[in-house]
Amino acid sequence: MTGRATRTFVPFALGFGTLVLFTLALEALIRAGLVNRFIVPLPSQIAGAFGRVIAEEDIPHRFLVTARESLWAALLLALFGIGFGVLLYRVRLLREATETWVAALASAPTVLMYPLFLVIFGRSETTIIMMGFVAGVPAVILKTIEGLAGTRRVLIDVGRSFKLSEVQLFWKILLPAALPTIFVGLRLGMIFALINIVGVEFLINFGGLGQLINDLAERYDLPGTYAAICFVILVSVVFFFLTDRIERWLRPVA
Amino acid sequence: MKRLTILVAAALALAAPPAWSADQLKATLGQRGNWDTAVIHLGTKAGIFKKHDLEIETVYTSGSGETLQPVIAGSVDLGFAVGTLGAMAAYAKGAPVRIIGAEATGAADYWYAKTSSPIKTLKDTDGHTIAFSTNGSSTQSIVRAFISENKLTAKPMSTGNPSATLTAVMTDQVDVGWASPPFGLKEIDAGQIRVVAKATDAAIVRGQTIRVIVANTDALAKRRDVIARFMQAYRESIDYMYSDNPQVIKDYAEFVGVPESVAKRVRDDFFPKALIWPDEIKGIDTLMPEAVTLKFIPEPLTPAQLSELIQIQGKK
Amino acid sequence: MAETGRLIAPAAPPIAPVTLVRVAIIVFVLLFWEAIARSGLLFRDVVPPLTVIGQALIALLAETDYYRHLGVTAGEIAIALGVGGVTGLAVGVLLGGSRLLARAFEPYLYYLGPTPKIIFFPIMIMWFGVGPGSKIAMGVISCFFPLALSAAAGMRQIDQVLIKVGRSFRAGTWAMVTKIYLPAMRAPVVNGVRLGLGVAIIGTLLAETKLSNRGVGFLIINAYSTFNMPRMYALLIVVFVLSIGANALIGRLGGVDQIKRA
Amino acid sequence: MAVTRLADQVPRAQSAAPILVVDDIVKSFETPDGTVTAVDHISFDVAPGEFLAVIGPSGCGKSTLFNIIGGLIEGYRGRVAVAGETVRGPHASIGMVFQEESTFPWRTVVENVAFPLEIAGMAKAQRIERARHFIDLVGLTGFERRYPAELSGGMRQRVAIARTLASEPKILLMDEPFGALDEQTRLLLGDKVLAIQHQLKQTCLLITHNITEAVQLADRVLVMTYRPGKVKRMVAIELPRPRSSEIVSSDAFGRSVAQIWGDLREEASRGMRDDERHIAEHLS
Repeated sequence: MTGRATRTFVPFALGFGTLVLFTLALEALIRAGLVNRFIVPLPSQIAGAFGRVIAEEDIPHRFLVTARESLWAALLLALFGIGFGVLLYRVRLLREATETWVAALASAPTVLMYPLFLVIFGRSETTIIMMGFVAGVPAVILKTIEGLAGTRRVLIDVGRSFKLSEVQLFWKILLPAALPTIFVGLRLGMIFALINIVGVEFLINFGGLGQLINDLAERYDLPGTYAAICFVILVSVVFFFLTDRIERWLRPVA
Repeated sequence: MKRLTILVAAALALAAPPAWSADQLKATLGQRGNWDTAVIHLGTKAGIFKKHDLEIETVYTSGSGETLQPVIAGSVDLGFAVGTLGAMAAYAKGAPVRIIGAEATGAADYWYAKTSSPIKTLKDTDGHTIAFSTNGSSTQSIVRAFISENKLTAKPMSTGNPSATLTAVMTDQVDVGWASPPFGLKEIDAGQIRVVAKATDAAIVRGQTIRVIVANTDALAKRRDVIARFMQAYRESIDYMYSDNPQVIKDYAEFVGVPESVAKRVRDDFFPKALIWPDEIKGIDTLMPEAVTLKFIPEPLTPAQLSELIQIQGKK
Repeated sequence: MAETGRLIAPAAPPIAPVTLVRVAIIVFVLLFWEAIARSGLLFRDVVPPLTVIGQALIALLAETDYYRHLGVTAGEIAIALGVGGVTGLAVGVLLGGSRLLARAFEPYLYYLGPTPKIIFFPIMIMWFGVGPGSKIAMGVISCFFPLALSAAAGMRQIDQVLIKVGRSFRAGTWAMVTKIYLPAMRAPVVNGVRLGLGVAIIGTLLAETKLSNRGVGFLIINAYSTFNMPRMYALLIVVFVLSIGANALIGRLGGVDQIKRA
Repeated sequence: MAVTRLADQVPRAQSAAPILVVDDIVKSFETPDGTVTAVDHISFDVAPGEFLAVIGPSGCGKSTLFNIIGGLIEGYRGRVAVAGETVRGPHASIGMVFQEESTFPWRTVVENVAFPLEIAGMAKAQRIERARHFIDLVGLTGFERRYPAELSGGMRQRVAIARTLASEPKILLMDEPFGALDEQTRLLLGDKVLAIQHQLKQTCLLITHNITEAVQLADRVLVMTYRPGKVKRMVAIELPRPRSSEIVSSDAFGRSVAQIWGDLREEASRGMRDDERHIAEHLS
């Protein structure tokens, strides 16, 4: 009992302690004039700016906007990503023809297409959602294929021995077996999508949290800018926790 | 190792063009291609800065914030086309920046609609949407001035830069778009769009210095004479830009990639010389309350603060 | 239309079905684009016909200036990948080697990993100036995270028995690192480098679009802000082709014996 | 062959001093369910040139014993000594062959086998020559340039054995080296090991749960009890040498197998009962 407690507590204390120490050191360095305070504001100022930014800049609303965009992107990713993955898995020819393309697309700097999306979808949430979707969809497709193709042969044979139809085989055996891998892909895709969503908000100065950073930087509100950056990091922390939990829940007990 | 360094240095020294000891200045500029931000480019082409023993390195940015930040950090000496409000905000927070001249007094921006649209003048915009770039930008102030001065019921809408705005207009996402010449002149000539209003139609804008030239305080203190000399060359460049010399139009047309006729129109129709003349910061009395409303500064700057912030350089 | 006819014709009997499908998809996408361009559904200047884009592409490739910009960007990315790669690998090995350090610090890497790095650009400008320094810094912070995380994961995934083999032959620390840990981690590390390259390209190019006077990102944003859409598409096509190519090359270099090892 | 072997200098008389002494080893582990004693007061000797097999049911602490003798685990009571020298950490005189797939997938066969020589700092040309010798010994000549992924499981295990032999250990310590292989391959590889042992006069210690394998190869078989692992019996295998896998069908072979199975059956049943109790506890 106590052994387990110390095992989780010591690393946490070390990590968090280092973070606190780093923050304190930064505060000291800035106060001593060794770091330009017009470049990096005092951590205490940033902490102070949180309340102001939340109250004055309508953080809850902006958070909701970014969350809404992410949700839409996630929906599209799940629908089209898994859909395409299944399609490519089923139609072998199509898969052979396009799998390397999809993999290549995963490594291409799609975010640079933002002007193209701007001109097609306008400066709207649709652009942001689509940018997120395009950035994330290759990962989902690839992992879906990987998950389905990685289903152990014997499980499929078991299904066949029980005389399952193709449709039953898919829903009862293939999909459940592939689900953990598919979810890994979904999570990966969502990470890429989230990066692009906030990034594009920042780039085109539109939407939720990304725009806020731009706005505050434009007004030269440094503590506010950093506070907003902290909010974005907070969003990724929340996202990380949520998906990590779901992933653990889906993963078969080893 | 040391010997190698010396060798390399020697080789570089030999390879470099005959060293002439010009004073160097670094500058960030917003909006590459605008007539007002082309002063340094055109002046350099005409050899005006070289004549003053100056060498200017320019870096283009995508917005006022990015122009200002390197100046504050001291990684460049000068910043051009920084929003006046942004400069005030930075100063009010204690950042090491000073305004050393006006970059644009009044604005050359114009508003347009599709040719097929019924909107012909500002009066027709009631109940329609009208574009500005982003929150806190000068285009937003101008649109607000349009609406209040003409008692319009038009709805302002943020559409981003001229490219995004043009697309929005052409695909009917917004009724009236904004642009800054030479952007859109080609479309006007092609009969796709027509001008509805110019920024100067708003009385308040005519007398406002909306964008300024800033300098890093440190650079200003240490190299005051160089910066003063620079501003001198800057003024000479502007004089040259409005001279009869056809070369300037040729250079500008090449710089922006437009026909010379368009380049000439940009200067003659949209940019009176007074617009880019740097000697005076105007309209502080109307800009100050706006800066407070838009949360750039918590309270108006005092006259003492203003005289510290605004230090016009090299004025005769 | 005539062009597409020519493309299909030779693909009749002797060509593999996979190639046929690929050609069909390409033709479909091109036709789809052309149809949109001609239909006027979208603003014509935004979706220019293929011939116009093709001309812009040829014009771009004939420009000597373009190669200078390309060189600047490639140099920035290479340095970013080098710096980010070495630091990422070092941090990854440290985290992978120590359970305590991993539990203490790895969560923070996971939190910062999905954060869009472009939001740090204002800080990078202030720290590293307006020149290539700030773009390289963007590239470095972009590729550091995937590299560190995949190196750490790779280190932990090493088959324990291989480490036992090394110990049973009494290999020293240096021999263990160079002869067992690093070779055993090669696949995940190469994968991390590929991921890292992708995000380093994005970070660097985005930074160039924000603030610069040279580089491909600068060319892209310049084409966009002057509404020169065909040129912008030409630039995007080149960037896509080059980054996909570079990625494939790294994969190839990293996996010479991959097929044999499979 | 220019290769000389340390083993040649060791007299092969059974009466000679034991080369390996395992003296009263006790090892316990902390688990969530409390302290579990894996190895309980185990002692035995191995004479030079002898082939000893240790057999026991799953969960009797065989692998723990293997790791202790190999010097990979610390924190136990008792003493392991090789040629009179106490083992503290991996010892040069003990060469280990692991149960799991342990060839380096990024090295070719010859590079794998040369690995211990490389670690010892031998010059490249020389170590390649030696490696070839041992590759030849395990019958893989012609496969030097292949990668493990291009070989069958049995061939990979031969590579692992050759690699360990290349380090010229006084004792070859093997942990179920053929555990992942099919029965036929297992028997034939057993022949190979017998031939090598005969040729090199190699002292061997084999850990296994396979009775056929133990009887086929060993001079003596040590039977361990199920949890905690103690010495249940030491059985001498009175089969003539040199042997081959054909011996499997002989009566003498069958008698030895039956004798060991009699002991082992009891222990394995206890293991099974343990599992069933676990299930029952879980259900109640």
